[in-house]
Amino acid sequence: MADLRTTIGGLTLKNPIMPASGTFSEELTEVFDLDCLGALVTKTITRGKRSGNPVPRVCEVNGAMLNSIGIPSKGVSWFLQNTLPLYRDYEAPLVISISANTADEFARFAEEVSVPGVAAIEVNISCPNIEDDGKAFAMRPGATGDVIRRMRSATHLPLWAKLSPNTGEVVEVAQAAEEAGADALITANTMLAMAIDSRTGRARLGNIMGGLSGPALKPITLRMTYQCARAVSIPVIGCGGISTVDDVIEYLVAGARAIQVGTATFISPSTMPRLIRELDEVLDARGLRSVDALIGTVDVTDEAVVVAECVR
Amino acid sequence: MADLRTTIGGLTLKNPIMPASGTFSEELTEVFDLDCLGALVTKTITRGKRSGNPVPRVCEVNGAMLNSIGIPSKGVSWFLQNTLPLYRDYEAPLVISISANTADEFARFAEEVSVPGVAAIEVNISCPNIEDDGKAFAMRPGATGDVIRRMRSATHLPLWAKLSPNTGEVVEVAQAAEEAGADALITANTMLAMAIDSRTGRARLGNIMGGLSGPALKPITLRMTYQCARAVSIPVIGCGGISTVDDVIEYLVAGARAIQVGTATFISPSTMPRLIRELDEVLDARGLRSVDALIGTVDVTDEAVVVAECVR
Amino acid sequence: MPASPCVVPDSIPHPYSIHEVECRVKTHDRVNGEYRRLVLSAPRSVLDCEPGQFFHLLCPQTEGFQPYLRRPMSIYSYDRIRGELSFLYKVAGTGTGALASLQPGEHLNIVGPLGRGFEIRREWRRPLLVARGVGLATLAPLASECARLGRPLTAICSARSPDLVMSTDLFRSFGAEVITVADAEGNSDVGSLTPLIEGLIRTRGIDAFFTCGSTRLMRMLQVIGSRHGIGGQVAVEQHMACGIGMCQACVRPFLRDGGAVNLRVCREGPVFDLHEVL
Amino acid sequence: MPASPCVVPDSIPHPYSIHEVECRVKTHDRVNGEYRRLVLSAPRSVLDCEPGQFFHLLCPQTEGFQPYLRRPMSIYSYDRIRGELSFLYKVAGTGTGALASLQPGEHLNIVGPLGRGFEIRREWRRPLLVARGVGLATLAPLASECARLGRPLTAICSARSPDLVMSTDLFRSFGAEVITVADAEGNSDVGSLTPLIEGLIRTRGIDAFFTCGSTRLMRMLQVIGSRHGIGGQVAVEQHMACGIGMCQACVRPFLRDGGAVNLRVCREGPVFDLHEVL
Ligand SMILES: Cc1cc2nc3c(=O)[nH]c(=O)nc-3n(C[C@H](O)[C@H](O)[C@H](O)COP(=O)(O)OP(=O)(O)OC[C@H]3O[C@@H](n4cnc5c(N)ncnc54)[C@H](O)[C@@H]3O)c2cc1C
Ligand SMILES: Cc1cc2nc3c(=O)[nH]c(=O)nc-3n(C[C@H](O)[C@H](O)[C@H](O)COP(=O)(O)OP(=O)(O)OC[C@H]3O[C@@H](n4cnc5c(N)ncnc54)[C@H](O)[C@@H]3O)c2cc1C
Ligand SMILES: Cc1cc2nc3c(=O)[nH]c(=O)nc-3n(C[C@H](O)[C@H](O)[C@H](O)COP(=O)(O)O)c2cc1C
Ligand SMILES: Cc1cc2nc3c(=O)[nH]c(=O)nc-3n(C[C@H](O)[C@H](O)[C@H](O)COP(=O)(O)O)c2cc1C
Ligand code: FES
Ligand code: FES
Repeated sequence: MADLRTTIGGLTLKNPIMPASGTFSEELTEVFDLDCLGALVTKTITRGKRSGNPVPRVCEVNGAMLNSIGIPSKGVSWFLQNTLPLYRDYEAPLVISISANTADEFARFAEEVSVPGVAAIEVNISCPNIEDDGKAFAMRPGATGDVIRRMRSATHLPLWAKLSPNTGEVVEVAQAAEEAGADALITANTMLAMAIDSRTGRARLGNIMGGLSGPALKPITLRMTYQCARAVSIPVIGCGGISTVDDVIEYLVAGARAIQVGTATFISPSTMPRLIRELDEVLDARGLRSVDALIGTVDVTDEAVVVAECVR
Repeated sequence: MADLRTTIGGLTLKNPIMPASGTFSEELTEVFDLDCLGALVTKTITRGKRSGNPVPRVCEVNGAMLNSIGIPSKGVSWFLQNTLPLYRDYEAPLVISISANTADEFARFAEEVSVPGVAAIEVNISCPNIEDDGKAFAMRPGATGDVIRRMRSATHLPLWAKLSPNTGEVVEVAQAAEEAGADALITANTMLAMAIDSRTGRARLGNIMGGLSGPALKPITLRMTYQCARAVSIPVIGCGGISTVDDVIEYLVAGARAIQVGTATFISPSTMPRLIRELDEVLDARGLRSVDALIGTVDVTDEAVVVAECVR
Repeated sequence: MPASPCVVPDSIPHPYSIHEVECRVKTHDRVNGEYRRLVLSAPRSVLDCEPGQFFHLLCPQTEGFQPYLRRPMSIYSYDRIRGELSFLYKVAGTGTGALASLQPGEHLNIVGPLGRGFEIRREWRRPLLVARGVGLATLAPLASECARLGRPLTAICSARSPDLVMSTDLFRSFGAEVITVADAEGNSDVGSLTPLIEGLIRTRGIDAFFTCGSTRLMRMLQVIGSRHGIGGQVAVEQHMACGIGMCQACVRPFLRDGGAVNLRVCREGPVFDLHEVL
Repeated sequence: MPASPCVVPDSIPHPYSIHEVECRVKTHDRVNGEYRRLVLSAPRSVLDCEPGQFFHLLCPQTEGFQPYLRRPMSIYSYDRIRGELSFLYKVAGTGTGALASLQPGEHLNIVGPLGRGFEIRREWRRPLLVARGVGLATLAPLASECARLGRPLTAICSARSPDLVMSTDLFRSFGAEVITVADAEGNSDVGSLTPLIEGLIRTRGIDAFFTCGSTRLMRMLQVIGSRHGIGGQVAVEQHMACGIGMCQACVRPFLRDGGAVNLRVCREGPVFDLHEVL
């Protein structure tokens, strides 16, 4: 049996498998023992109450899905009083995903959720920044650095910044988050997309546009994981389209120190425990003693025939 | 039989189906009569000779592909002397895709290819701008506007700007291209992605990263098509993951005035003529007299149950 | 360190109430032009069901249909002794189109049982079931439960045409008095049904409504119920992703404590109080 | 205005040389542990083939394998009279794994014939074929063509072990003198083959080399060929997307006119001059 432990910032996880925000809740306790997971990650919450987007909130596309759930939230006090206690008896560390409309609000919110029982804060910066024309924080290095910096001085909990695939400046955003004091990065959130019913001509989401997740997203977020793992020295957590143990290995090899499973849990609610077991089996079969032995080992040397330098 | 004609800038196409750059060449004459197409679009050429990227240059991922062909090019004089004459006898308008490293070079190049037989210039601005740290022109509104503006004063041919899904500023880039004098937009080029062989740990492309195309790209480029069609008044040409007539209809409904077929031609070389026939059949079956009757008709009104405004 | 202490093979009974299991198809028949009945051989672990609950089905990948998400389907019947679970469904699109290709002997992956089922309150002695279309599937196990609890039952079954009215024999076998109505016969509209139902309230002493399958009929029962002080329950539908309460895809607004709240159809439902549906 | 004048149904003969057709599987057999032979019933339109050409196969979607791109496969045999086309392939990964599931009676979509085949030059009177592994598949129709043109043929067939050496009977039926070598027998390495081949040059007057399936053997033949002034041809492989020359995926560097040029394996090849492969 291999050593599946991995370290994210100050936190040691017993294995690198955890849920992605918004695709996990306490209801999963009815499927398996949550304590087998490396960590638990909540759906993003906001300080105030929010209702989320109009229905339909999900639809499927070629082997993947779109969602426009939005961030329905019962607010911070409901969360602290009702949700937090549910996780008290689990030893798997609890990561709280939070979102806010301004850097200041993010900081105040971080302070509020820095309570016993919370092991780390995941910063969902894919939400619109009302001080920047509604552009999501994660679109720009400046806005990202700003949010993380203010949060950094408001809490001693580890801060995990969740990046967006919608920006053209992935590496710059990652570096800004690191520099501002983030303890880890998550690559990545969903990609903005759209689906139309060709028969009726109707947008298939009530919100018209929504986020692409599932297998179709993997080549994009795997690329971001590789780019970020090379560009920063804080741990990167891979996320996007993971449903098989091969997917897990590819992310680890690309440089991720842990991974999050999202949509796959909807397709098979027991995906995460299966991946933990299979990862262990693969490591054993390859004679590897630990997950560490895989991380960042991607082979990019070019043994292949290189094409002729000049075309005539 | 419906009227399949569509107008892109000054150019009337006999139907809205044309190939995407880099997925078409004169060899397709051996499969069907190219004159059935709305237009012909060449692989991107550069002025000088280039050899392209190391192999492997392609790989497949979940129902889609990655490529890192690069832009191997035999240069402009070879193109004018050898390739151009091949298309002389086709009535389908010929669109030349070009790329360059600076705005100036783009302009000079546009002038050079403004010769009889060329109906329009497609501007591949997904290539690195050496005057902007190697960021592709299409990543930023400023660089995009600059390129189009200089080209606009160098040629009277219609200019079609091909946008990139890698930018976080799709709408701003689209508007910059329009303002600078582009006659049409293409949404979009491939999305930067990566694949790793989980068994060997090797990057599956010689160039490590490459462009995602095929069905997995569709929800992203369909969204860009919708965003751009609403934001500009020049025609938008949809491109990304089109392989069925439903795909064609979805792009038209989203606001595209024509569409380009890329990877699907690799899977079935007779995809384009099939789509033309099937589009005609669908219009007939729906009692629509022209393609125009579909364009931009997406229904985004919200008949669905709207969720309660407040969550308690 | 044991690597994955949590992975309990499904063959071993475990304390979790939601199960993901592969079931063998026993039979799969057309009921009429539009509906099919799928009977699975199911393990005991998933057969602790209640009428009104549902399963989430991983429809197969076929040449023509490649569904990705699961599809929710009400329990049409469950039988712990025979180890059987069945669904009655209408072929609607990609998922059900793929489902229709399943052959006896093949396997189907299902997750469940899910959601909150019907509750037959003590004070509800003379229930009326009003079902339309596929709503019959959802109400069938409720009829069986009414029979078990010794509640005399009346059922109105509605469809587009008389040949699409299903399961009336099944309902009769549970001792129900069955009234069939059809659009093609002109007796299925609200205008015809309202006096019929108000007549039943008078003659049979109906004191609870259960319905599924038609928003129009639900609204009608809300009106009649308010007028006569009759309560009841309704099973509703909504697009789902996870089916177990995690994703918030399936919310609808409901009236609770005097205000509108969004509730998850997969978790707080699919059965709700008749009068709280907005 | 006719909407799509270009769409010629494939049943009508048309002047295009590359065809996309659905072919019925006639037989599909294991040749040995690793290789399978797939025989298709093919229309006349795709049977104007040359030895060395290939088809691009749309491997089926199965439960376990979902290939997306086509897979290139050399023609193992083509028979215009019987309307037959066959392939000999090794199960390597996703695509060939899916291909292996095809049953007689099922259909396979193929595009071809593609590429440039072997050319048996006038001056090449005593060819030697050197094949390894699946290279045998590619060289088989060439052997048939040599027989037709009355060229006495010698063939060296190499494999890991003697039981994997295939098609020797087929080669013999074309009148070839067949020499089999195998790694397991220690006679397949360059050190053993070089004297064997130089012996054949002396005794049989070999004046041309044809090879496929091993870079190591190709390099060896380039060396021997240079020493003895003997030319020849080689069929090479490369990852492909379009297979018909449009995408530039399949390039490799070749020596032409004293310089290195990138050529497309699918178009300028897959058969190249032995001495131009870099
Ligand atoms: C709790 C519950 C119980 C149900 N019980 C039954 C039943 O017993 N028999 C039966 O025939 N049908 C039932 N339905 C409806 C059934 O789930 C849909 O008909 C089915 O999902 C359609 O899938 P499709 O791929 O064939 O259709 P498509 O139209 O291709 O579906 C596209 C997407 O929309 C979703 N969708 C479409 N219609 C519905 C709907 N009415 N409700 C929820 N999601 C929908 C699908 O799940 C899928 O994700 C039930 C729905 C719910 C929510
Ligand atoms: C012109 C030509 C003729 C060929 N003829 C034969 C033949 O007659 N019999 C035979 O067994 N094999 C032949 N091959 C090799 C055959 O194409 C590969 O074995 C096959 O594509 C592997 O696909 P896969 O999905 O099973 O393997 P995977 O390893 O899963 O393939 C992954 C990807 O790599 C590509 N790939 C992998 N190996 C090769 C290769 N050697 N050449 C080209 N692409 C490759 C695949 O096409 C696919 O796109 C030929 C190749 C070429 C180029
Ligand atoms: C239904 C749904 C809801 C989500 N909600 C959130 C959220 O609240 N906060 C967040 O940071 N990410 C959210 N995500 C994104 C996921 O956490 C994850 O980044 C994304 O789905 C990609 O991973 P996957 O392909 O494994 O699903 C949501 C995704 C889905 C599908
Ligand atoms: C092999 C390959 C080569 C390409 N070459 C070019 C190119 O030279 N110039 C360009 O603008 N786009 C190029 N593209 C992008 C396509 O034109 C198209 O934008 C993209 O593939 C999305 O469409 P699809 O999903 O239909 O393939 C290439 C795509 C592929 C797959
Ligand atoms: S379907 Fe996910 S919460 Fe109901
Ligand atoms: S495979 Fe496309 S050019 Fe050869």
